[in-house]
Amino acid sequence: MAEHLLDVRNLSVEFYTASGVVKAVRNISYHLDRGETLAILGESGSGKSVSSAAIMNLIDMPPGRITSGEIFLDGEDLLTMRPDERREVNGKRIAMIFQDPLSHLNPVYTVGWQIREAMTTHGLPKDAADAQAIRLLGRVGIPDPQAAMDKYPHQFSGGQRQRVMIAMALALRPDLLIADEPTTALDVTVQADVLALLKELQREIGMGVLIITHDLGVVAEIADRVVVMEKGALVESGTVREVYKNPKHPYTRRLIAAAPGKGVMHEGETQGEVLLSVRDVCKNYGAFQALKGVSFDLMAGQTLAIVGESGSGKSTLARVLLRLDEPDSGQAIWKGRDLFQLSPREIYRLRRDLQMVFQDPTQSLNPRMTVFQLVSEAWVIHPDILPRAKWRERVAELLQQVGLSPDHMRRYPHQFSGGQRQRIAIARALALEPRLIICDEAVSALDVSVQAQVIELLDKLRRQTGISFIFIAHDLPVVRDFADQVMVMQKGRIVELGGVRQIFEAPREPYTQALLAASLDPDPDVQAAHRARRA
Amino acid sequence: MKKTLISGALIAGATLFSALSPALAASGAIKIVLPEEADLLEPCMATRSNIGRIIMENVSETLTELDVRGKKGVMPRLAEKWEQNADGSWRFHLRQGVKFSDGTVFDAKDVKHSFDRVMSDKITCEAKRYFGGMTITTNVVDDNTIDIKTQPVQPILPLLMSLVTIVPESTPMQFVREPVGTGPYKLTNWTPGQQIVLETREDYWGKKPSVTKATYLFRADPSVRAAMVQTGEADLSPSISQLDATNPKTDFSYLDSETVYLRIDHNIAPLNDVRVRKALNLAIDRQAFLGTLVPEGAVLATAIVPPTTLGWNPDVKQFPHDVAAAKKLLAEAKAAGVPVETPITIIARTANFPNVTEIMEAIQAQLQEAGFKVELKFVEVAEHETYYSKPFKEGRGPQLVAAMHDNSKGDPSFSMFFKYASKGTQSGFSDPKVDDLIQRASAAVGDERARLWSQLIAYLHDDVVADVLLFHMVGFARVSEKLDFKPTIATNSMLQLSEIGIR
Amino acid sequence: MLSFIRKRSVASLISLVGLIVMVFFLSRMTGDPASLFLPVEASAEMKQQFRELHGLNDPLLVQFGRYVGDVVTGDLGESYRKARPALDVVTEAFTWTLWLALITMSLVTSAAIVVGSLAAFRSGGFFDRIASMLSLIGASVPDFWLAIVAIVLFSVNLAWLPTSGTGSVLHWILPIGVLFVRPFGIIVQVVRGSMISALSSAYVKTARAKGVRSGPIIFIHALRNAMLPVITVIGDQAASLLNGAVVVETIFGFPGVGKLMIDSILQRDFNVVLAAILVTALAIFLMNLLIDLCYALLDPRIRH
Amino acid sequence: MSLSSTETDPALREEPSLGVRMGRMLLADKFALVAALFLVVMVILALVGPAWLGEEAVRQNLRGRNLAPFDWSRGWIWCMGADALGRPLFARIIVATQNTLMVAAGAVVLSAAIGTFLGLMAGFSSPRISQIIMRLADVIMSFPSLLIAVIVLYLLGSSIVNLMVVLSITRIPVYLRTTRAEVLEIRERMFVQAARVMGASSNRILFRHILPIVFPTLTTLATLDFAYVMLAESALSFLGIGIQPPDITWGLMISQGRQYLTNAWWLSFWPGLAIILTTLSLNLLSNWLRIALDPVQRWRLEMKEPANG
Repeated sequence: MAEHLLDVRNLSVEFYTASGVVKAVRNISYHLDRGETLAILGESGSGKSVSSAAIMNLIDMPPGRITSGEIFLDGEDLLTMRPDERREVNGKRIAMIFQDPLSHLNPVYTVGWQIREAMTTHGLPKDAADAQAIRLLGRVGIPDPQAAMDKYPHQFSGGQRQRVMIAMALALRPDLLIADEPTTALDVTVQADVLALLKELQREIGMGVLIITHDLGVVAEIADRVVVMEKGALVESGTVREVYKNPKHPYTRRLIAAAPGKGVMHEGETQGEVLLSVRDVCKNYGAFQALKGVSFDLMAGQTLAIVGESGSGKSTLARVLLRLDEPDSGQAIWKGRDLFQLSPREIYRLRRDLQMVFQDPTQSLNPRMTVFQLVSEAWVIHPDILPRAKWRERVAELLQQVGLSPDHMRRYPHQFSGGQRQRIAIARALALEPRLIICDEAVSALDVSVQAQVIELLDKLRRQTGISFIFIAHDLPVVRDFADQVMVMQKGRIVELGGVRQIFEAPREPYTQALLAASLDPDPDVQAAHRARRA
Repeated sequence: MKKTLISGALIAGATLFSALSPALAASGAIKIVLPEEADLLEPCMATRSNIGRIIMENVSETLTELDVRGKKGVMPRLAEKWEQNADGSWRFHLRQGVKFSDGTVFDAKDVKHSFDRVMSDKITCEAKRYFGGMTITTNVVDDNTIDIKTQPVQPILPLLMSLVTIVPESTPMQFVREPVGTGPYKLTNWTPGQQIVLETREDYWGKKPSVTKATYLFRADPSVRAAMVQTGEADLSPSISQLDATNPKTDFSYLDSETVYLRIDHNIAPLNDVRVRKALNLAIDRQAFLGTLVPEGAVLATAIVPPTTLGWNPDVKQFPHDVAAAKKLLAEAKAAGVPVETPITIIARTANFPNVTEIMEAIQAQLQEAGFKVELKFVEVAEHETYYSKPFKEGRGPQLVAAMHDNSKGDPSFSMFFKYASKGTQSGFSDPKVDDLIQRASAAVGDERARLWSQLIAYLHDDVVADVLLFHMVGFARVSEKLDFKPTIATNSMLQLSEIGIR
Repeated sequence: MLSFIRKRSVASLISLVGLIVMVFFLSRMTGDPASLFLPVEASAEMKQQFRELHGLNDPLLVQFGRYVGDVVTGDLGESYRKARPALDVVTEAFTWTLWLALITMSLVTSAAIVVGSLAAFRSGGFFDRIASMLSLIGASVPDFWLAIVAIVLFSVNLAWLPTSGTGSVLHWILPIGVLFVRPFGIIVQVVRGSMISALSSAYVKTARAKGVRSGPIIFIHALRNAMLPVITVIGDQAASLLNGAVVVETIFGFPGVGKLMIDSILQRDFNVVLAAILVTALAIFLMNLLIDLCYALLDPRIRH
Repeated sequence: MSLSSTETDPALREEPSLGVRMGRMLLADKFALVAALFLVVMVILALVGPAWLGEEAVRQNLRGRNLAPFDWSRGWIWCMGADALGRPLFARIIVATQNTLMVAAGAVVLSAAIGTFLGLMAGFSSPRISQIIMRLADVIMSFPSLLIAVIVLYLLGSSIVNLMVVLSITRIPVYLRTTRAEVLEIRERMFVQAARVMGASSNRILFRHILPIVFPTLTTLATLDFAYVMLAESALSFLGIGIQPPDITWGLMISQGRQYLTNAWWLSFWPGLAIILTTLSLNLLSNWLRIALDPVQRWRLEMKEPANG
């Protein structure tokens, strides 16, 4: 049997947690060769990152424990190495990049220092390391690498930071690169660039790449082979095409089915009563212009999707409309009154009509309140909605409406999964019986399969109750099956506003087209075609 | 003691030339550790102990001096002799050939200036308090003679002159920090907070002392002071704790002229009743304190002045400890309608004297046993003063103020007026007979004076039952074995370096 | 940066003025310096004369007006008891305190950082347990108790060190040693806590992935990040030392500002109290400014 | 919602109630367990001590002063020896527990309450009010605690309550600054925004949403402060402006026994030990609490199998 670059055999890892021992990874095996890219696909809690942590010796013991298995790198078992030998492997032969480059770069040292350290740790002299670091920064596309050396991580944008991470990882031309969700936090256009860079560098160095992701699109874009993990077990493996076209395991099938952008699009009717009419809203933060004159109309019972990358002003717009921030100028007519002119007393009444669902339910639900308290707080604040005696009944009703069991009332948020938490947040918004709910990236933090469910729920609510939605997202495919109107924003301006079908099928503006092109399609063939077109 | 003295002299003598001549005793530098730093070295403040201990008779001298070691009474110092003139004024004949440390010659004008300074209203000299109620005129007869006239006539003026330090005429009418005097030492270094150094003067008029240089150090903690002498960091600590005084070779106890007593406020019932005051006295087991909370050598007090004072009355006997009698008196008073149930508050000052808390707690317990209702309250120095001195607060309850009074001057007049006269600032009562006796005794001389003071002391103790007198305290000094020094009743307020010998 | 310093200075000036006003009036409500300066037997006239001489008979507002007028011209008044300018008295004492605080805090900081970091690295381990326990005990021992035991042991019984006072380097060892204990205990705890979270942070994971050794991970990667909360606590501890280590100064006869302050408070030597508070408050303000600069130095995110 | 439905929910049974979990976590940490037991004993002694041994604690016996400890012939009450007035130290320590804990707890609670309230205000209200409060904190910080002690005790008289006031004033800035810093961070969190979107008033946000989050930090701080306050009280007694007899606290006992340190060490040793043990227990407990309340660290206490080391 030919020796693989990386060969993970029968690896099992346990963690001690509050509710006993969790088998994070159960008896998994996979291998990877030089020049090859293997993707580990899985949702949160699947254990997809655990094996890579074991390879890098990053598992804290305790609470973690490797109970069985071997990890061979070029035929040498990493798990039986002496600590100093093992340390020599890290950085030199295996390197790693992480999901969130901001927190993974040391905030108090310059990037130059950090890249240099990767080399001097393994014996390179300082000036040689410096020269190499500058070259690397240039190679990964950082403008003015010489000056960048003396900058700190927070002075770069998200995409640049990931490039810095890549430069640092590739400093010693490792044999194996592990990339743990390397593009998850990035804008779609940036994501495409970073993945392209990775591919390029892989060709250049000839290393094996192990990419860990939850995103089928990323797999389709970059990987040769894929292994699918669910709840610590490896459920399927094969080439990317094989797995996508012919998934064998039901979980894989579910995952592929849940990928957004395949349902029926709304027709995007523009008739009906205007619920909210926004005119020329501007908002500045100091010298930074977050909103530069935004105008649109929202019809009752419709869904308006606002799509834009970071810095587009989409979240600022939401905050301004909810009067969490004060606009500098402009109007928002709601029921014949300008929202921006309302007194505090009137705003209090407005809250009943205008609600919001936040991006991250983990953070938007007070961790010290039970579900009952969270949902019923609305009636504490607005006592005239519902008499206290009926609270329990109504909470149960709302929970059922969002697909939860009434039994969940006495639990705390941390006892739920991410998707369930977002349902609680929606139930809370519904408690006030609003006419408009603004969803700010309400599904971005959720797993793909859960995203689909939540969007489905929102759509159902709209149909049943006639609530209008403003749905904010950074990615176009997510809104495809849900929106009536789509508004694309960039740098505080509306780039394009139109019916959903028009935006997806006949985008007029180059930026909209670029956004669509940058979105990764889960189908490897489609994605290959995209790549070909780009090149 | 005498034997060691001689052998000490022998050893010292052997290293020099002759074993017999006392003039050739060893000389050298010593270090003295005191509890409290002098914040000023102002001669006219030298009656305050923390200042006087350093400069009194070392740097600044007085016209007369009280003999505290023998019984010679008032002795000459800068005045060679004195007599009372016909008009009641006093004439002092000054010593000649005396120079101040700044080189100027000492004469009668300096004495006059010193007096003017003390009495001036431009500075507040402490020595002024000894001349309260007197008008003083000084008259320079010639360079070496001065007449001092007081109104009314002051029979103990020569004694009072032991309290007035003489400064040169050039001294300004404000506090000075570098005292100039005629004494055997001059101030050579003062680093505030750290040390004060005195060194001998070449041109001193008197006998050359054996201590050539004295460095004063200041440590608030008594056990640190004791440790310093033990480790050789200091040679003398005039006050250490009784608990640390365990080495008979170095540690001496001495009657230190401090008298501890409970001042009774006679104005408030039930303390206005003599039976109650007697009962208070009878209820306290003074003897039990000796050797326990109060050092063995302390003396039970029958007067506010120590036994070495003029007119001290040996016939006055302290109250016995008799709980039954106390209870009986209380019952009588109660029967007569005296509100003996009213709680009485003992007010004491924290860290006033060693073991003050324990002693007061014990007294409280003893009084309670006799049937008194007693509360105990400890206050800091400023607050204590408001209870101790007039004007007293209106609407106060019955109070006993625990206080300590110091009189090492040999005459009761320094105590009696303040503590017992109707107008005395710390007096808790008003009695015409007491006022009369104080006035007459203050004006009397000789045996008559002693007789009148004796009479007053007996009357206060037995008839008025003015207060609860407790103890004449003893202090403990630790003296390095290389020094020849025995503390006296005056050591608290004055520490003459010339009295210290070196072995 | 300059505007930051200016802003802080204005804010501190406001605090300082508030402090002085409060101390001025409150302290004058607590008793009469005349009866403390003069013996109990002194007559009412003498006390009156003393108050007259020091302007204590005037209405409080007049006294305050005069004080403010003097302070503006740089005169902090004279000590009643010492007949010297209060500022001289205070600066003399404060120099000692400053050195004491400086040396003690440098030693405490370096020792606590090493011990706390090592304890955090193997948190729950043997060294951690021992270090935590000892630092906790250290932090709960009364300092006067420690001081006297130290004197008995090191000066009297072993005769290694002088009991007290100033003069040589040896004289500093016991006071510093005693002052060392409590801040050390506290700072070790903070370093440990801060380091535990720094060591579990993402960038430490990156460093481990780079193959960096434990030493640099602890003392280069984690420590600098962990220092921010530690510096705050160091500042608090240093401030309490600057306010005077009263107990230690009293026992060791160390001529610092703490002893001066308590003596002046008990003697109602108001000018010295005010001057001492002014000087220490200024020092604490400067130190806080220094700490803010340290923040900026340590953390570039604050700098920009 | 009925109780039975709770019991039928399997997920709920996995996650027991907070009390039970805390109990289990306490059992898992032997040090914290011992500390908690010690503190419970102390609290009980504080409650019953004065009634139980109040008389023995003040009965003087000048003939039996400074009796050495471990003299079993005279009865258990003399096991720690006697003080300078011949009173049994064991009884006095137990009787003093009440005052000591009352002063410490009172001062800590008072300063924590005031400091937290001001901190919430400073963190949440307008910059102007925030500035005023922060300047106030600065003033208190640079106000020498001894001067506060002298002023308060002179103006209000020396008593346990006033001592509590003195000690708490000096500690207010600690809570104030900590709370403010936390509030500034928490007020930006999503759930606070969510509450605002629902129309919650500032008071509701402050006391219902922010305060519970700050609370664990404050608890930790308060436990640590407990030791500080006990020692500060002792130092005040040492300087003669703290608690005064006939009231007793451990701090006063230490400072009274100080002069006997070389002849009768037990006078100040036992109360010193009481302070050290109480402090130690509180610290151990607060360390435990910090872990127990932190979801990231909690595994240390909830591991089913003990890890090595």
